[in-house]
Amino acid sequence: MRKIAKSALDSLFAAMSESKKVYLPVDGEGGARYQLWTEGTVLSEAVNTVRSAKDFFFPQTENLVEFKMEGKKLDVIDVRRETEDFVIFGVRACDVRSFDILDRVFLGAPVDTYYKNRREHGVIVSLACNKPAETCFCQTFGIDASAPAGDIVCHMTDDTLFLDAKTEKGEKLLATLEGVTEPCADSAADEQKALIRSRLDKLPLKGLTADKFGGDKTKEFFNDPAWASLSESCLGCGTCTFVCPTCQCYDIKDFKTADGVRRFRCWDSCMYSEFTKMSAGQPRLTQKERFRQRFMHKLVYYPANNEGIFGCVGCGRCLAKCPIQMNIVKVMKKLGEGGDKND
Amino acid sequence: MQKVTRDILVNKAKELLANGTVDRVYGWKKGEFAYDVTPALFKSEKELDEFVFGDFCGANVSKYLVAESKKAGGKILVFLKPCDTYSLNQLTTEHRVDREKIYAVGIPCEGMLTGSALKDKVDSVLSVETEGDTVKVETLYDGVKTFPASDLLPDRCRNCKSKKHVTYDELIGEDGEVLDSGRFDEVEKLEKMTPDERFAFWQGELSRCIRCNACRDVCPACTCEKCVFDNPKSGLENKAAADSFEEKMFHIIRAFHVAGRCTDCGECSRVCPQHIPLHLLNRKFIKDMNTFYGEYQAGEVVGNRPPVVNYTKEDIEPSEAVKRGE
Amino acid sequence: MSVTNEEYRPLIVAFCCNWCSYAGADLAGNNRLAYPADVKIIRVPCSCRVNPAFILRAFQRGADGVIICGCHPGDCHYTSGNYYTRRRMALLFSMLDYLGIEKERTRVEWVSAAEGAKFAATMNDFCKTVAALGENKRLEDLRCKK
Amino acid sequence: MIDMKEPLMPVVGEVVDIRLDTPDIKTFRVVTPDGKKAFEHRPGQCAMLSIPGVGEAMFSITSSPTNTEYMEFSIKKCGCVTEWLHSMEVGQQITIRGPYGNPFPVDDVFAGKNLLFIAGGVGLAPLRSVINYCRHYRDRYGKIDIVYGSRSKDDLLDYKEIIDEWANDANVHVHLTIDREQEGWDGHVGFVPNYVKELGFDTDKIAVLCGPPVMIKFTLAGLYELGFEKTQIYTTLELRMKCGIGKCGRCNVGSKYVCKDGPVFRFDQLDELPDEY
Repeated sequence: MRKIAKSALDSLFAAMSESKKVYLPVDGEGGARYQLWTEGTVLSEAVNTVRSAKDFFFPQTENLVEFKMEGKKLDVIDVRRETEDFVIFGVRACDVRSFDILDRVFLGAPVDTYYKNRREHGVIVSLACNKPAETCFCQTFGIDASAPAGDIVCHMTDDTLFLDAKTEKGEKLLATLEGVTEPCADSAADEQKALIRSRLDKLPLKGLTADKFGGDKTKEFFNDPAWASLSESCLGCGTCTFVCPTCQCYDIKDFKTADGVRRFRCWDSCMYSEFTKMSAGQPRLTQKERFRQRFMHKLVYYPANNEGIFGCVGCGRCLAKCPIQMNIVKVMKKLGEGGDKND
Repeated sequence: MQKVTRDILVNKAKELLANGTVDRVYGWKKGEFAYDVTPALFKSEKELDEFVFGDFCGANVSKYLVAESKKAGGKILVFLKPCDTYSLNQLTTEHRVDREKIYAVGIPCEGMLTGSALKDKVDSVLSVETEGDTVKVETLYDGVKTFPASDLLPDRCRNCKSKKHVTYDELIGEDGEVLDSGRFDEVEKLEKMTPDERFAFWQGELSRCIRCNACRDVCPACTCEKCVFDNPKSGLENKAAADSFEEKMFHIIRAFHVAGRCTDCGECSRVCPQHIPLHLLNRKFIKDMNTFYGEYQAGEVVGNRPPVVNYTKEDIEPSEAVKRGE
Repeated sequence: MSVTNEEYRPLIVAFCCNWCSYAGADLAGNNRLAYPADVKIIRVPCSCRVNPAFILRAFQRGADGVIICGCHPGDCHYTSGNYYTRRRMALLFSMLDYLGIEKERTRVEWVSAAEGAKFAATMNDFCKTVAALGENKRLEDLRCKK
Repeated sequence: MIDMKEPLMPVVGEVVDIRLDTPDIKTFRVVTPDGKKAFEHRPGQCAMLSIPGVGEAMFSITSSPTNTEYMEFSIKKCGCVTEWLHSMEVGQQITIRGPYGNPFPVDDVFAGKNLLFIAGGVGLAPLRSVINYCRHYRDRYGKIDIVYGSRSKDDLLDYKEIIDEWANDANVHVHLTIDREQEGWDGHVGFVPNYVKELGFDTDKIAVLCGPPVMIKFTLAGLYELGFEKTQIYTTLELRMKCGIGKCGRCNVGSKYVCKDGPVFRFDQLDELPDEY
């Protein structure tokens, strides 16, 4: 483990930036967002960013391929360029887990090469949450915000940042930072971890459990009468999906450019009415079915295909951002009738 | 803060359900925290146990009436804040709701807090209490913080345009007056900037847009069966903006499409997960229409003709309109 | 004006109403009145057919300036179409200005079928104004640029 | 399992032949610009066809894998992409990617068995591939029955091929039906589900169903009446798709993705899934 004084963070980012682009959460209008570090950029203290970190590997829009057409003839042009190495600094435990969840989708056969390319070039430097918020419920999914995963795991105290490399990628990066950091005992951050754990214990959603859900529960929950009342005020917007670190549905669209056609993919939302619409029909006719799909996917379908791992990381973004304040916590409580605050 | 209490509303709802005036009630349900109440439909007296009312019930439920009033059954009871009544009137004007199916009870409003505006100021909110115009917020890490309500209220409430109910079947409490608000101050501030400054301002704001469509889906004026932005045949369809042009396109066209029909309820800005001050686009149109064509408030009277679908022979020329700022 | 600016030729989209302005353009042609070839005319049944989205679309697709030409107020073939145009465009142009988009890039002119000379003069003037502004950057879509 | 290096990257396909099958169905023959098959597939699998700028859509591959020269797609005109495809001329280049989905288990489960194919309308398109595959390896399968119905004689897909080739094969029995009486038609008249019941098949076979949802529903009931088990009946599903590789998230029925886990399902498998297709 290595450490650096909090007051010297700039030198750390500068040293990282020598070999790679460094992105980190920065405070701005309405919350924190990931930004490229340049001289003078200040790390946000916010517990999380407004948008999740999935953008780095699964951006909101991404060009897939271009076409040139002449008469009846057609050319397919691969316009991809090699991505540069980059560092995402300050990723919270929940978002780090979200990468695993996305990996299982995009890196499962057949591999999504666009995602893979970005994923391989990213080094994840995670940061334990000193002040988890009331909307946080990562513990429900077995995530420990005091000990996130990542290539390098960091803990921040009032005056010091501790860095612990966990992977080969992380060790390589940490080795390049030896000039600005100094070695310290592996137990140096233990006190901070304990403090965070004591805070996690006091969170209002601490007792929420997902035990009732799982891959074999389709029959149990699909026809639950609660879906009707849970979804009745849903506006059918895509806020929850777009701020969600694990939502990965996308659309593929064509755009006629000045000299051809560009095919790109962009985020899509199962909450949108035209998401499954075909010229032949529409399997999810009302918002109830669309709403159900989103939560069934996180709590039942995803675990069914991924050894019981849930598709939610408890980051709390949908709790904070839904226009009508309907969210997965309310859904889990109402459907499961469990997860009492006091257990 | 609110002068009317939950019990008054629940008793009113129970009374109207019992005497058969209405058969369902649009209200709010409690959430996990102080601020996350959800609009919900209540169909029986028993269900009303979950009914809540308080300083976070800011959602304009008028939009739900578009679908709800088309359903079979009796009348729907809604409790409308003064600003919501403008939306209902406008929807009635546009024949989007069946007014006969709605039983509107006007309730006074002292300004509504919103979770997002609150969380801009305070982290990790455990509970919120209001006493008069003071808001006490209990937090996880910073103890109890006290604010004057005006510090936490969103723009739409700080610059409330009217405390008057323009439509209701019944009123709880006293009716208020149309207010002389400073709601165009921000617009004027922008108008006084140079074009470069304005462009930089809007570029910064709109570039944050994630095209979640929350502004559109919550807007009581956006009631098209199929939005042009969802329709592949419109030539405007787009989902996630693939170029910064598309964000501008979406917001300009959306604002234009609701111009003259937008009652300035401010829901668009309330729901924006990216805190884009979308109401400043709508207010620009409202302000321009007022200046060019005379004072007009959408939803004030049922049947009013919005200025965009009207004209006089003496109207200002477009070239003159844009010159005013100089 | 710098040398480069003189070489720069803006792309102008002119929406012309079928009954007056399009005929005005025709007359300009018949009378051999010169106006820049960079003006691309789109004939519309009435100036009020021009949806604000058309104007933004034109900018997206590479226009540097958009002008709408219709019958003089009071002379609309459909009685009142151009009155609506006048209101809509006043509001739209004011909004574009509010967003910081150069107001000189958009214009409405009333050109009758007899005003071939006015049509040519208007286009010459508009082209010159837009040329002075340079390329449309604030409402451009990079995907539509070569 | 599909294993592709670049699953989202299409290749160019050239339409070398267009056949008007019925008033609203055309069959397109597609090869690469150098005249080869774009890729190999198994019976029942699908491919994504697109016209850049118009859109991309999933179609079942109608030709049999045993055809080494080209692929065929029978496509009904019903939406934006299909309309464009219908307006194409020979020589037009389009894009093609695939193959996607799980095929019919022709080499294990079907081997040595009697087979009953039941199709309605354009539902014959996905079955044509497997029927021709089984005809090609005729000795590997038992008796083959084909029940096919459509609105009218003109709406019968591949009519010529059915009459000239399929009906002449040894131990292949073709049963055609049309919905309403029509001049020049001396075959059976009536809906497919009823016809299946009338024909009264033995249960010593595997049934494969494809057609409109109403036909599936009633035919299924008819087959149960005849004593068929769910484990003996296969069908193929269709939902909106974008990626074809189980990632874009819209073609799932419960935890199964039609593009990846389907489109071929056995009815006992469908029973495990929620009713949302």
